[in-house]
Amino acid sequence: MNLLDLVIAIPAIGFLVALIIPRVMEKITRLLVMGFALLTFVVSLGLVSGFQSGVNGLQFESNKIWIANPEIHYHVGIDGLSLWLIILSTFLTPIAILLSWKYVQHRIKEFYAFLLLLECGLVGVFAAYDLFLFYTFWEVVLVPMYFLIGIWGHDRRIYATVKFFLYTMVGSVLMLAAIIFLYTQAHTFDYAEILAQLGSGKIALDHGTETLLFLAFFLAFAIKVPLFPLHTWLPDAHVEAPTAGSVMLASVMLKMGTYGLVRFCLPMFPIAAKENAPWIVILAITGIIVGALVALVQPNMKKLVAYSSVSHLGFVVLGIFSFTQVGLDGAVYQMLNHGISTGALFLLVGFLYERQHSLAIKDFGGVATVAPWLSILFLITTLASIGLPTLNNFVGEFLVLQGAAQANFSWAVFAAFGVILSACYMLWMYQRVFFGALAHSVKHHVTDLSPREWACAVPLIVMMVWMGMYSQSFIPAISEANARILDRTAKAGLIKMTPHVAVNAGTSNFAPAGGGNAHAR
Amino acid sequence: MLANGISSSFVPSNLEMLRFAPELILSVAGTLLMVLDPFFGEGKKSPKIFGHISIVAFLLAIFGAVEANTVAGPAFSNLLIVDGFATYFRVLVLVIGVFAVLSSYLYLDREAADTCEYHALLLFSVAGQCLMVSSNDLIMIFIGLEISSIASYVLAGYLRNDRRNNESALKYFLLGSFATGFLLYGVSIVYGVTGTTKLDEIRTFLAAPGVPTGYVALAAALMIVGLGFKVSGAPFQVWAPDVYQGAPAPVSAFMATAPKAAAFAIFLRIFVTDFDKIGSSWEPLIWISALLSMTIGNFAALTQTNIKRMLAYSSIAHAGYLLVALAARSEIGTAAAMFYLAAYALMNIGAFAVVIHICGKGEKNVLISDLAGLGQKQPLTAGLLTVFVLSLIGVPLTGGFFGKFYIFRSALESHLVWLAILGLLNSAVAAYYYLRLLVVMYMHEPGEATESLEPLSPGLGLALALPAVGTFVLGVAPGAVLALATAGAALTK
Amino acid sequence: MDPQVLMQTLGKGVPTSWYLALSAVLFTIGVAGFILRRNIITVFMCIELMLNAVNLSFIAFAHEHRQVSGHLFTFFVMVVAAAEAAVGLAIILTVFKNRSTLNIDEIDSLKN
Amino acid sequence: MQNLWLIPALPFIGFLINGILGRKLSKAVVSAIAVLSVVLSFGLVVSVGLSSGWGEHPIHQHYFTWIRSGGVDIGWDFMVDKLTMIMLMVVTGIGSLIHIYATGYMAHEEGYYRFFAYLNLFMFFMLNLVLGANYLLLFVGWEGVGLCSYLLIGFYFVKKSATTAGNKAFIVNRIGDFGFSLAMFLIFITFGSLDFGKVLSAAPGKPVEVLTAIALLMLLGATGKSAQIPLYVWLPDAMEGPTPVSALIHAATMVTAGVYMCSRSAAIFLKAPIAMETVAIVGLATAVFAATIGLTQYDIKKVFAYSTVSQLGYMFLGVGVGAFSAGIWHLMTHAFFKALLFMGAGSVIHACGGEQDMRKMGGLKKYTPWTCGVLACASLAIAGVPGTSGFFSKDAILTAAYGHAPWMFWVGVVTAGMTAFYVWRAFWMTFWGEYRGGDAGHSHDHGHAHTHGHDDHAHAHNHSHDHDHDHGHSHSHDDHGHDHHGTPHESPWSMLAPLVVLAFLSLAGGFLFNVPKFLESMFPLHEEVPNEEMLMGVSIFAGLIGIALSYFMYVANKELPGKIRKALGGIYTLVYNKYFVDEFYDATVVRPIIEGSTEVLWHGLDQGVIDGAVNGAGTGSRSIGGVLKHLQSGNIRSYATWVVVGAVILLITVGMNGGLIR
Amino acid sequence: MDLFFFLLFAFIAVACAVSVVLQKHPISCALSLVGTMASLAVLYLLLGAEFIAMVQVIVYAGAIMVLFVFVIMLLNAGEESSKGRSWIAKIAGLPALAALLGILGYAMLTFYPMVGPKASLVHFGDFTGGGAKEIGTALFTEYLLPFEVTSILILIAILGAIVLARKEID
Repeated sequence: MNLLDLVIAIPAIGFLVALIIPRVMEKITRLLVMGFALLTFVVSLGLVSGFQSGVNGLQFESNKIWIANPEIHYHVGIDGLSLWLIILSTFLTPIAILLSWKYVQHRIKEFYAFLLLLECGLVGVFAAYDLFLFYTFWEVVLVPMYFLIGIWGHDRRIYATVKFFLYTMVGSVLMLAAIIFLYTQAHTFDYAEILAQLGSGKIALDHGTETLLFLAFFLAFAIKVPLFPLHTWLPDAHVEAPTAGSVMLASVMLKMGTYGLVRFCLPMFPIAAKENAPWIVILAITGIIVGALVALVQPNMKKLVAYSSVSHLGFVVLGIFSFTQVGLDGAVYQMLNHGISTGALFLLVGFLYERQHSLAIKDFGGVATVAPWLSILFLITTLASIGLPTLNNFVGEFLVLQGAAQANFSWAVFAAFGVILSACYMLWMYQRVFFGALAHSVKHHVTDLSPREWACAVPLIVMMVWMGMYSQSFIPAISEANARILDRTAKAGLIKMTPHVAVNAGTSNFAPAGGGNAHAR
Repeated sequence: MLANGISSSFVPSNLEMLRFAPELILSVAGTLLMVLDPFFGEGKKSPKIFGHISIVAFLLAIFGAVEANTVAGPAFSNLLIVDGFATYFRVLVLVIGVFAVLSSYLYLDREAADTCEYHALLLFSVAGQCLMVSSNDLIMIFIGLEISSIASYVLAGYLRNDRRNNESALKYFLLGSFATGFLLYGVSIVYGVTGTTKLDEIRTFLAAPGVPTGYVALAAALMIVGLGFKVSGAPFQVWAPDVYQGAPAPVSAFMATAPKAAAFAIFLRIFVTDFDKIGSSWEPLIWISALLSMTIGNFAALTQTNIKRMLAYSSIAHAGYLLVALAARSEIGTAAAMFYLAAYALMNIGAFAVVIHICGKGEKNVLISDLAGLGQKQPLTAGLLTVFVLSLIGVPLTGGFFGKFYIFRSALESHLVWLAILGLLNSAVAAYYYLRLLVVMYMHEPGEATESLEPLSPGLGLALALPAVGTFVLGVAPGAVLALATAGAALTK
Repeated sequence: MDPQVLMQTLGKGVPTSWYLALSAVLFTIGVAGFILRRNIITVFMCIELMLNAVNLSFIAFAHEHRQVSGHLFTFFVMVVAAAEAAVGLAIILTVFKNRSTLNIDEIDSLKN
Repeated sequence: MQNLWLIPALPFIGFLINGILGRKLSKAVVSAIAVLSVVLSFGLVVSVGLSSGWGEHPIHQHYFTWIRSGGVDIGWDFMVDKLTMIMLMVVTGIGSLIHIYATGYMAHEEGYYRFFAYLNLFMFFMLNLVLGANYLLLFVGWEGVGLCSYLLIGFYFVKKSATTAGNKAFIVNRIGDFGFSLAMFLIFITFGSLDFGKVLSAAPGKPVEVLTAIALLMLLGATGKSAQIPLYVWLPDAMEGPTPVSALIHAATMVTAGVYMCSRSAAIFLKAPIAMETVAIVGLATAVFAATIGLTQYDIKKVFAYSTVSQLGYMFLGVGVGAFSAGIWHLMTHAFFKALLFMGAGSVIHACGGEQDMRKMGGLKKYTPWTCGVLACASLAIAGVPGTSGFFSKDAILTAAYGHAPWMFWVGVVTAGMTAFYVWRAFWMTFWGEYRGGDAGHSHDHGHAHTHGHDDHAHAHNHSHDHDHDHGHSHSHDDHGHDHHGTPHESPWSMLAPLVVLAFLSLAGGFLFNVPKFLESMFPLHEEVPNEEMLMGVSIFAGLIGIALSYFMYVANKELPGKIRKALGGIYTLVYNKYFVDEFYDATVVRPIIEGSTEVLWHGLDQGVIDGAVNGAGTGSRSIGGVLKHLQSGNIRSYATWVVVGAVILLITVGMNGGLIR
Repeated sequence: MDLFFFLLFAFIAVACAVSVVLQKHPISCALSLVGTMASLAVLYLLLGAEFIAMVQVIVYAGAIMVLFVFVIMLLNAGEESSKGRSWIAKIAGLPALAALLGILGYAMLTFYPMVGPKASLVHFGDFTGGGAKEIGTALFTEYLLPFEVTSILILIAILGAIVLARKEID
């Protein structure tokens, strides 16, 4: 049992323990669950320290037969792509637990049990190297989130949670079909093996089949991302979810989709991915702009942040389908960034909710007067979210846009509008909530941060600065993994990849708007 | 006649008796119950002793079935065949029998019904199913089917003063007999073409060249009517919702599982082996039937408010999934169907057990809304139901998921791509109404039904817990059952 | 088909197919009765008619194959029919006791 | 070796200390930390200057790799050359003075520590901007100063107008940054690097179209930051911030970043003549345009704000005509006199207890002689009176413009005249005549201030959608003057001392710092223009005319302005209301976006179409279910019929498939 | 001769069967059904199924139908009411029945060739394997199992009838 197995197992054990604990022992439940989450985090840090760069292939690999026939393996392992997403999951879970300390007052043990189950599933998704196992974790994640929203959510929680479940379900069953189909071709679920067979031509997919398979996977992931126009479950789910649910949903769960795109869609179906990239990019850009514009006019803070996620994740998809090293690195980095900054936004919005019991922007005003520190942390988070340099999102957005520009300059032009708009909606919200004359109810209800809340928020703020100022802690591992993925897409014969773009991309192939350069086909 | 040295003599050999052991044990036990009735039946209205005896009988029969499998082979002039396939299904229906008994204690007690006859009928019905699944002869199959069915007819109307029970029994009986007529006609045509009703001989006959396949196809069509009815596959599913809704809840649970499993066993045994030669003629029909069953079952279930009726529709949908496996016409498909039936049986029994738990005397609380707040009042019951619901939806780590996976895998292996896709999409639709159960249980405030709910009785508790464990085992470590199914599927040819 | 040849043949015996066709006709009439009649007992009798039709085909096939097994099937079908009759009529009795009607169309409280 | 990173790091440390602990520290400590950090930074700059021969020997330092991915390799690199040196001196020098000034000006403010924390943070980013050795670091500073600008404009966050102005500044700047970032992407695609060294040395070899595109996109960025047409609109509103902020950020340093960027990228611009022409025209247009507006404003800070916009236009004109060093020179001198103007205005406002409307001032020279004196120096400088710093730099630009295209010169001269006019108009209105403010009048109740003192035109039109709800546009923005007592009073020495220094620089700056000469190695001097003396004379004359005219109208003949106003009628209204540009943007951009997003995108597309489809699928499924369940009529005969129908279909199909029926 | 008997009893069988469907009163139906069964018994004889013909008369036409008549009498069932309707049975019923008859009839008529050397004909006395002895032998050797199992079936029938039809004990 290596470290990675432990990281998956500890939350699972914690889940069972939390289920067993008698209902009355609330405090012990909380502490115990927190202990499990922290332990998981600490153990997961071992993954970072033990991670070696320059290794081609999986690390912390663990491969055991789970079911003999059809041969399904418990095959987990990480590369640079998974590493940070796993850390993100283990990092945020303790925060989610801590932030619910007061928020959740009924059915406590179930709540925490579900959080741990969620963590287990998330880590599993990012670590699974067997398609069946991947799908298992993928679906397992759905269940705790369904309950988290449905039981501890707000008024329209049932509508939201059912919508969330069904939306995702529709996508995932198609993915399941594609997975099974691949199995019937490859006679294995092992991802590496399937890739090898695809690469060597042992599985020869004709063009239509590859496209269909790609679309099946893509749809599942696109719903999860969520890519415009499949996003309408997200605002509902976010608004209705309890804070911890929103945080986990926005920060990690959405990344399952983008992770899937990078991990599976690109390497397995490079030709289809490349061929379908143009319209996917158009959707991504539409999502960036529409998401931002809709966020602009939201009267509800959580909904605003939710729509901003639609916009932000459009960047990620754009980066992925730019098929450039820069864009892909940026996309993956942006996944982490979004996890941190949007997670923090939901966290802070949750703090406001706990005070005022409202999420409507109009119910606030002048919060900065009574809760300066809360305002400052919120401001930093806001700034991170709108991509201020030296904070994390900037790095990701810059790389994504740079990558997009390399692929097709007009993509970057349109996508960059999102950057303008993000400032509009975030700052406008910030102004209305924190600035202005002190509203009466705010004066009576809103107080500054408690130590517990500090403890929740500060790690996120620290990460924002760290990731914004020293991306080299993270990007090299990501780059390596992405390079391998791009290598596959390049080998698929359609894409000419030159990692050192345009250094020699001399003089004649420039067309400012839309014509693209050497990298756009 | 001389295979394995068994003569067609008047006196069956011990070996033959051993291969017939489960049916024998059940029949003896059933008779024993009736003999004992006068001794225990008086005084107490619904003594539990008969249930206990039944369980012992079922367990003995399971033991017998497993033992019989160690000496697998034909018996009674080749009318009976004990192989992995038969044993798998025998054990399955016997296990279902155990759960049916377990979930009946409370119900019968509550309704102050006679227990002796109930359990005797249950034993006989299962005996008939055991007979069906281990038959190697169409006429044996027919007799087994009738034993199973007639007992079920009676069970469906067991509470004879209950109007719903009456109607349920009448519908089941009339339509069942009607469909049996078709089945029988099919059998007769098969007999006409081949001159035999023994499955292996039919197989041999059909394998030869120059067979008038048209008539075989005709026979197959007629048998699909009969068997399709029994498995409640569209368009022969019409009876199922009414009957399941009207019958006593434990009987519904039983009917939705055991006879269905047995009928599917027959379906598989006959069609995948004997009629495989003319598979191209019936496969499209099964394809359509599968799709129709899934669609009708799932969509009609969307608007149901009665849990039993909803589960009935859901069972139609599940029959659709199973028909997908049949349409695959392969060993894998057979194994998939076998596995799925096991998973389906467990989750369905579990779900019905919860219905039995909450329905109250006279089944007055059978609406979905009656589950309101169960998650708060009885978290354990709710948790167990959650397991079943998740399995019915097809969430990984449950038997339902793995079964579904296996079925659609077989479909894709057989290039039924669109059927698989439509089926999977259907399962997403299904999620909607299953989720309603969870929504009501966990996200609504407790209602009248749950407020006054008594704690889980031991029998029902077992009938909930064991299937839940089973559902998990099938989802997490399906290897053993899968191996049995695969081995069983291999033996049918 | 040449009528003359047919007449010649008919002199030797009745074509088995005719027996079979008769069974088909009876079967269909049974089905028709099931669908069209409203009295439950009559409907049940129509089922018996269907079984009889099947029996006829069994016997005809047995004759063709010169086998006794077909007769045995018929025998078993009869036993089954008898058993069904007993149970079926008992069910009809209970229904009548509770609803005081034998009209099949009035037994439709379980629906949708 | 000098550690360049210390230069921005010192203010940053100041920011951290003040920002985190400031609330608990006394004002003295806070100001000590803030001022000291900047002054030390200034000292470091000087020492760096001394050791590097004032940029003669460029320094380039690499600290760590910031972003590396694919071909992108961005280091956290600082660089000092002559251009940087000038900027560093201006930023830290003026910055130090303004910090000192602010300790006095803000002495009675709530959130004192917050103000200085922001100010220090601004210094950090601004220094980063000028020190950065690649475009991305420049961009870091660029965005960072924008952030600080946002924070400081909205310093009085309780006031809606302030925070709105802050948002406006940030968002309009973002539009510019949009261009800048696209320029960066294009630069990277073209050059494979963002380092100044690599890019600029390779620029001459690249195709003109690309360079033009890059340059134009950069210009878009510059118009945002440096408040040029069409993105200048934020700067006048930015006067909502405390006056030291206006002086430091919105006059002396940040707004000149665009000029710096263009000059830095001279290698690219020089190869893109179309872009150069555009720069020149944008600059010139802005200069004229803003100057006309400046003629009519009554808010003293607004006047200087438009003046800033106008002067920035000058700088762009200089850059556009290729006189980069002249532009930079003007940048420097402008920093002196405009900072002085603002700080002087601040002093005036301070004196008048927060009043900003010049119509309620007047005759202040007897109350605030020092302020009057230093403002006179600044006004002379901006009017381009010979010998003052403004004269030299403006003249250099105009001469170069003449060399480029004579009409530009003439337009520039007219603008210069207008500039002289409105600055002196402000001067006369403030210091000459009688004091018009009520003795015990204006409390800081804004509503009160709102009710009097505006002439009919002031609110003939509601300004922007936000402003009209709470505050008028043109009065007390600083919640200032808690020590207010009836009559105006001179400011404390902490405020006056920096003014005096700047006054000196405004007057003598032209002699002291000959920027074109200094930068000759980077930007070759322009060839001589014929008739240079004549041109110089014309521009001097224009300035003097302006001053004289203003004296005539606002001192000698006070009825005249009113008459002219009436005579001009509509034109005056148009100009007074800043050509309704805000309203135009509001109607064509802001409202359509808000309403379109609400109605079309949110309610229409998102909730209507997409969610409608999703929910419709749900309802559809349920209605399908509703239909299907009615097949289940409960009637046994119907059921049997279904069975028969099914059987028939089966029989026919299977029969056909099986070969029974052919 | 064969032809005559066949046609005669086939006609009676069909006529009685049609009568079962058309008669309004259950008793008439039952009697018609007896008629069908009796004529089928004759046809069985023609087909060489002596034993079955006998059983048909005794068990089927005799015992089972008596049971029917008994129940009809017990319930005092009169002419069926015409309340209620089945929409689908009306619309789809007749076409479906026609199609069913068509396809089954066609299939059955063509099942064996009627003419030619391979013609399959029924001639009374061709096959005599349907006597009691043959049946008895088969029942107790090859078909022992179903024979024994039918006892369970009958047991269930009895049990079921008791469960459903007996009077309440209390």
